[in-house]
Amino acid sequence: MALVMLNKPVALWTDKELFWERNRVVDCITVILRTRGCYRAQRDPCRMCGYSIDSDANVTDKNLEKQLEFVEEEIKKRNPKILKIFTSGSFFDPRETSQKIRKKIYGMVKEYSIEKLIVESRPEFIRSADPEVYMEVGIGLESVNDFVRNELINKGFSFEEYTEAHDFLKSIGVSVKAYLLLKPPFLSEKEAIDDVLNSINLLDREKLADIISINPTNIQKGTYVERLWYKGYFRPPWLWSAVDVLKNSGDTPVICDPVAGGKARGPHNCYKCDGEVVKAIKNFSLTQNRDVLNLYCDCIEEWKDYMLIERIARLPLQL
Amino acid sequence: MALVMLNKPVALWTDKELFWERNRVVDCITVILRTRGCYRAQRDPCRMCGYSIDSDANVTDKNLEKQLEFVEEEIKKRNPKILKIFTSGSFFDPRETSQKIRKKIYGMVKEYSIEKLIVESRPEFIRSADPEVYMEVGIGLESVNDFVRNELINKGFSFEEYTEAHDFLKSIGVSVKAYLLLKPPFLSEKEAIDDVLNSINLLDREKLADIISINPTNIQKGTYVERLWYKGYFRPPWLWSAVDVLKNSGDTPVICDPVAGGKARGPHNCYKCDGEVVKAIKNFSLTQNRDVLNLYCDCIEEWKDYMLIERIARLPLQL
Amino acid sequence: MKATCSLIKRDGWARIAEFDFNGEKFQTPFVIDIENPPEFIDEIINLVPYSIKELDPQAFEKFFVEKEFLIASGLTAVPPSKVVELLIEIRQKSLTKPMIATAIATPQNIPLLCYFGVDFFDNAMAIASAHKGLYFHERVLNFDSLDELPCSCEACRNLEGLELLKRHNTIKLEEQALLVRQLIRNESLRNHVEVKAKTQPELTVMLRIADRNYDFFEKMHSRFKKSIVYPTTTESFTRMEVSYFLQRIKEVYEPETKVALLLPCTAKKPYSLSRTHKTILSHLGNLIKRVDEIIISSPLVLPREFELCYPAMNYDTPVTGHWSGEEIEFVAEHLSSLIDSFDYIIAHVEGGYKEVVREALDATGKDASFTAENGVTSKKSMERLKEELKNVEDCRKDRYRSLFEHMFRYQFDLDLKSLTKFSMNFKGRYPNIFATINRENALRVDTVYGMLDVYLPMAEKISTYNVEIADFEPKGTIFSAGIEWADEKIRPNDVVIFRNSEFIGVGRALMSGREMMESNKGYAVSVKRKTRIQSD
Amino acid sequence: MKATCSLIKRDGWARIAEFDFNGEKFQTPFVIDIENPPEFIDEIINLVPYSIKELDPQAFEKFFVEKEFLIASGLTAVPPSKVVELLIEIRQKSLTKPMIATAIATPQNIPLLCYFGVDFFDNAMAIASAHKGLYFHERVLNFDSLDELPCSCEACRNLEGLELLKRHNTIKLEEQALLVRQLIRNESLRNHVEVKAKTQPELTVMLRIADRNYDFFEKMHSRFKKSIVYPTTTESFTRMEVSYFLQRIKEVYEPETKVALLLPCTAKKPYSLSRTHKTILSHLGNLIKRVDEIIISSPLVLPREFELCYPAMNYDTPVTGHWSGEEIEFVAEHLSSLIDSFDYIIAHVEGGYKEVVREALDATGKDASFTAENGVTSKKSMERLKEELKNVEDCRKDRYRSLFEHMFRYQFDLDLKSLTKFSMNFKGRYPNIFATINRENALRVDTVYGMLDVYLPMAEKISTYNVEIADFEPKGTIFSAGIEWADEKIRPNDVVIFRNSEFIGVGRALMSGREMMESNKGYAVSVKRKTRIQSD
Repeated sequence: MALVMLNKPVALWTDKELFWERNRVVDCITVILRTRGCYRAQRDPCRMCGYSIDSDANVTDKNLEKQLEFVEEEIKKRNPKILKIFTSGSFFDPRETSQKIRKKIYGMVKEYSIEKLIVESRPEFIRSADPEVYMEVGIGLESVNDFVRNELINKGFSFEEYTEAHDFLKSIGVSVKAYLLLKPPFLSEKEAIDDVLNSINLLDREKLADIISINPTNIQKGTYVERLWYKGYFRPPWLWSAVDVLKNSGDTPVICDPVAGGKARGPHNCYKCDGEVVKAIKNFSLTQNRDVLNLYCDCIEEWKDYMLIERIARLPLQL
Repeated sequence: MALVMLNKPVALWTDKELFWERNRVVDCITVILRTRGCYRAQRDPCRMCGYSIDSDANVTDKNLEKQLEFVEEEIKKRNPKILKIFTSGSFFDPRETSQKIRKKIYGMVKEYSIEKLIVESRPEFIRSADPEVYMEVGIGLESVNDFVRNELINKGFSFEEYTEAHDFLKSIGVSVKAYLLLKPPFLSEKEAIDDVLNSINLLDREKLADIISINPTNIQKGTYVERLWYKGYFRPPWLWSAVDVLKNSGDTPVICDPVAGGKARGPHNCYKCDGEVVKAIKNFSLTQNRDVLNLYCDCIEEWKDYMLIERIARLPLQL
Repeated sequence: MKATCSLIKRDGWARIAEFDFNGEKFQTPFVIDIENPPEFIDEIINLVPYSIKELDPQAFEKFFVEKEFLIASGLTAVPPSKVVELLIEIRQKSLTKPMIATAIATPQNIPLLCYFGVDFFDNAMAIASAHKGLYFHERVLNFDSLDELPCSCEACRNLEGLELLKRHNTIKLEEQALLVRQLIRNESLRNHVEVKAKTQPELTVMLRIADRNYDFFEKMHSRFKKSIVYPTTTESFTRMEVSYFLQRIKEVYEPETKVALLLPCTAKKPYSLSRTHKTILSHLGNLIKRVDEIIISSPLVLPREFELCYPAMNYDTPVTGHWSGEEIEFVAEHLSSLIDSFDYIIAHVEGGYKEVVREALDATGKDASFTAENGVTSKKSMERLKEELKNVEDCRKDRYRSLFEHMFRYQFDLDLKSLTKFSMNFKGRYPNIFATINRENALRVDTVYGMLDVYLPMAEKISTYNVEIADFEPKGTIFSAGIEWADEKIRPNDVVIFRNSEFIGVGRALMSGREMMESNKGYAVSVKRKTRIQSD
Repeated sequence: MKATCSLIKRDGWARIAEFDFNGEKFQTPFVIDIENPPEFIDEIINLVPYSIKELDPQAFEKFFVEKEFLIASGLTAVPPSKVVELLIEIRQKSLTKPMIATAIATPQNIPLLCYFGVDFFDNAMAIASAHKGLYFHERVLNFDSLDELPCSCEACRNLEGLELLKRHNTIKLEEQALLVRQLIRNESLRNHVEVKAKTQPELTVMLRIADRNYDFFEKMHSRFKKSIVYPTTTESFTRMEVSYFLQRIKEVYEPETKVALLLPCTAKKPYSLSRTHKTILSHLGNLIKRVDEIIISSPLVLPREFELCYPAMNYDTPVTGHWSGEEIEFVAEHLSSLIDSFDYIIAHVEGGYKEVVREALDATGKDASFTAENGVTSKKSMERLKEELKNVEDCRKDRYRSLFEHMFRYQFDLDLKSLTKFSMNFKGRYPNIFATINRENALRVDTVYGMLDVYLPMAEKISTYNVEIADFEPKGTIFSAGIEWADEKIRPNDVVIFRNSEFIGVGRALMSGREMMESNKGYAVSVKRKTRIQSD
């Protein structure tokens, strides 16, 4: 890999984002930094996670500084209210982003009057943050159910670890975003919906997240889930399942950005209505307005039956 | 064949018979004389006729006289009111029963005060009779339809020949019995019924017979019909068909003696009800009482459908 | 939830059984409606499909839990050969547990799956197909392309669109399951399986591979049946009815002479009552006793002694006059082992039969004289055959005795001669013949099943195919609960000898011997005759 | 009574046609209810059954009258081989007259009878069977032995006893007729016929004998179809789709080199897009142009040039890895004639394929080198193959050109090279490829039908498969009434060139050429494209 690649973020884009605390939609820059990546990715990865493809063991702080320069240029141009920094791993894992780099980022946020910094981390690394920066930390909880999270997904942390991290963050005024996985391997469509709703319910009831982000499983290269999918043992969830989850969520804001939505490797319905449904889901994520989810397509009937079928079949029927 | 056979009648039996002119049932002796047989039998036989088996080209008047001696003994013993003399051919064909033999028979009738002599003949031989003997001549008309009689049965005489013979016989005070064949080859069950009813109707309307005898086709050895039957192209008529015909006859007395009734080679129904139905047909033949024909068996439904089936199938369906 | 299984009727691994789940009863083969599932549905749901075993044995180990049901799931994701392997593996886990094949049933594959011992199905595939516009019928049709519906089921007459399709497809599954049930009752499922296997290449493959699993299918194979074998296809040659028979006659055949007479088969069964064989036999008179007769047919080839033995009495081959290369090869191979012990062969055959014989002679290095010309019953043929037999050493084979001895050995693996010490006589009109001892009936040829029926005086002498029952008076049917021990050799339909301290009797097995011991409910033996044991 | 026939769709001799009898219309295949017969019933009734001909030719002569219907009656009284003979004899009397097979229809035999061109049936057998307690289903069942009815038709749900049986049996016939109609529409009747023939030995015999009547079936054989061939049974080897193809490629194959490279088939079609062939082809690069490729499959074997030609694109064989003796023999025989003109053979095959090649080599006396080991795409195999090819004389076969030339010769019996004077170019992404002349499309591979589609500039040059039509502007469908003359070679589905004084165009034949001329009504040609003739 050429050095020059290590000096550029994996990706960077501008987007609209719900500033849920203020109930308005603002400009947001999302950056995916190329870091050394999640420490579990090589040894014992999560079954659906293919992010290791965006990381590189050779990344040094030097490289990251270069990447941040690139980000800074963009910030200057776009003047976002929100900055999202993702690392294909944990922001707080010093092996990925050192104390030094994190400080640099906090500095940038302050310098450019960015109102909110959003990062992601596994809970075991969450021990500190800059109290002067308004932050939101996303944690890949996936499910409140330890069996689902650890046996099916292979996440490797307990719900208790999550709640401890959550409580710590709240104690220092940091918001917590919980990621939930819609359709881990081996759960059928309906079981997956139920699992997510169960998670939402608990998080909502116990106020264990400020915002919840639903991730419908998509088929990432080189993952276990991809093998399942290739051999006919997995179908990404229906978009209707995401809609169903969003419709039945609680008071906690719930957002969802269906990666690869409407594609074979992403959550999809019949491919005819997918565009519209993805748009509605995104719209809901910005507005939290349930009305936008009142959608219909003939394939909704198929989805309903699909839930029955996959329950007993334990795999998608390919016809 | 041993000479002794030529000196005995083929068969002789005593029976009850309807003396229709007097409306009573009387004793009757039936004799089948072994003669040279019907002149058509060898050359160009009727398709259902197997009587040639009972005739012999070597029979002489001497033999016939011996046969009549045998008959005479029986008459002495039984003292019948009616004598039936059958020849497996034509009584009036001099090649079968010469003038001399016939005279001998007339003499016997007179001598033993037999009240009625019944004989059979093809019409072309009917030219004379003994005015002192009360006679009934049976003619194998088979059908009033020339096509049926000549094309299907191969009888070889026209309806006109029949009516001429009839008129002659009536003119000399002889009664005429018309034989009708129920189910010639190639007619389906229903067509056969219709043909017989059509014949009865005409004979009745035009008063062209004193009595009608229905002969349901039976499978006789060595016949064309036997070949058809063996290869699956013919089924003897149902007894229900005979019943149907009898029920729908006119004023002219109609009798029927179903030869081999209830057997595979004779008219039959389902073999379960056959005994009862044959009995009823015989009973009707003696009494002309239609009430005895009110019979039922499950197979009557099958017979009704069989008529539809054979109409289109042109052969019986073997299952 | 506990399931109890009562066997009602078997045809190989396929069975009609009544399963009781906490009081709710289901007769198999049964199709579960997933839109309206029975309470036991949870017993069928597992986290991972069984077939994940292939892709990820660890996930299987971890997440697949054995339940009250034997669950054959995920079969659509693996190739046909693997499906066969998994079905056999799963079915062998238990003789009594209900087995389900999930999300796979179509009207085409239900018969074959039942043949492997699957009891339960669901309508998942039927519903999924409905959503794809597929209309189940003898072939799968495209609903949108149908001008008229070739079906008069209630769905097709009363419903529309998707509801019609879902219901119709489900009905077609249920009909097929009911049809299979009927064919199990008739002991004729295999004929239907062979036909349905022709509808799809994958099913053909599955059936062909299935037939390589002799040991599995033999365990439940009825050696004697009341049904007819229709060998209309290649797979008919490898079906158990044929394989077992050809294998078994080789094991028990003991010719008495040194010369084999080969004769062609006839459409009429038994062969010896056919016009052809009657002509030949009556022409030869006592000469026939100098040789051992072997009848060549396709796919069967058998010594005369077995002509009343299932399925020799019970098959109907399509005859075009042309023998295919495969037929010739197959029959010749089996003929070869039958003629191996003979010194000389007289082959009274023509046409394709002759080719079979030639190939068998090549394989065995034997000599033969061919005696038929212009028809096996032509004057010339008959004369040549007679001449040939006159040159053979005299011998006085007793036809009935030999037949009973062979059928007895075939059936019970015992030597009738030594058991009866040569005291047997024979009576009856062929093929309904009896063996008697001291004027009492001992054995009878049961021409319906193509086997020997046993009378009580003989029963006592038979040490194999025995069943020990608890101490009760057996009547009508003996249930498996009453069985203490059963010979593992017993297969459904076998004649068995049952005993307890008071009674001895003869019955027809309705299960395999192992099954009699393993199952707690269900019909095990149907009693034919019995008597109180004489205490001396 | 006069019947007029309008053809709607053919699949071989089987057809959907609309018959009009004095205004009453019937679409075939149609089952007449004899309890409620149509008015034309008298046209079906004859005094004697047709088959009496065998027993008594005179009676037949005298009493059998030709009517509006072709009447195949009395078939139940003659053996299967005779039934085939009579059906073919009767069907050939007229292409347009309706044909009925009386008193024989069962759900089992309807497909096969339609395959012979029978249009009408009746329910005589259904009713007779009902009276014998026989219940029609995929197998004929004994009504009294049924615990539950495996059917949900209106009769089974609403009637009882005899009425139920009669109605149910009739419904099963009607369903089968409707199913056949659908399969005709799908051009896939034969698959179904092969399956149903397996239900009864007599039907198997009939089908086997039918296949010996190549000339009869060829007259209506669609050379190109949109349906898939499933060769699941022995009879699949003798079906027209296979026989015609194997015969035809021999007639038109013109290899360009002296070396044949034999390759195994693949499940994916066309073969060259399979992983295996792609690997081999890309590995060999231009070397492949030095040889002519021949692909070995079962039951097909074909030069690469025909891999897009029906049914090479449209078959799905059951693959167990085991080749039967018959398969090897069959394929080897056809391979032999294909390799006959080559000097040398390179056989890049293993397993059963190798046996096929060995047998073909034996038959032709040719030499071959076998290059495959441990898989045809193993490193060793590929290297050996490459080495072998390097020794072959250089040559530059143009794959597309050769393919178009062969398919054109196969389809039109004309030499594309001389017709186009070498002016052709090629474009498109395989298999959707085009031949162009002066940058205009001339030909296109129609992968649905496995044939060449023709564009107007090319149409003018094609002198075979022509149809002359009356002077009207052809639109949508040309009816047979509008046809003045048609090439007798034309078969249903053929691409035809139609012309009149003003127009020329390309269409798809829906009838045979002879039929176009003989029939007065019905769909004859479906217009694909047309143009006004340029008057110069």
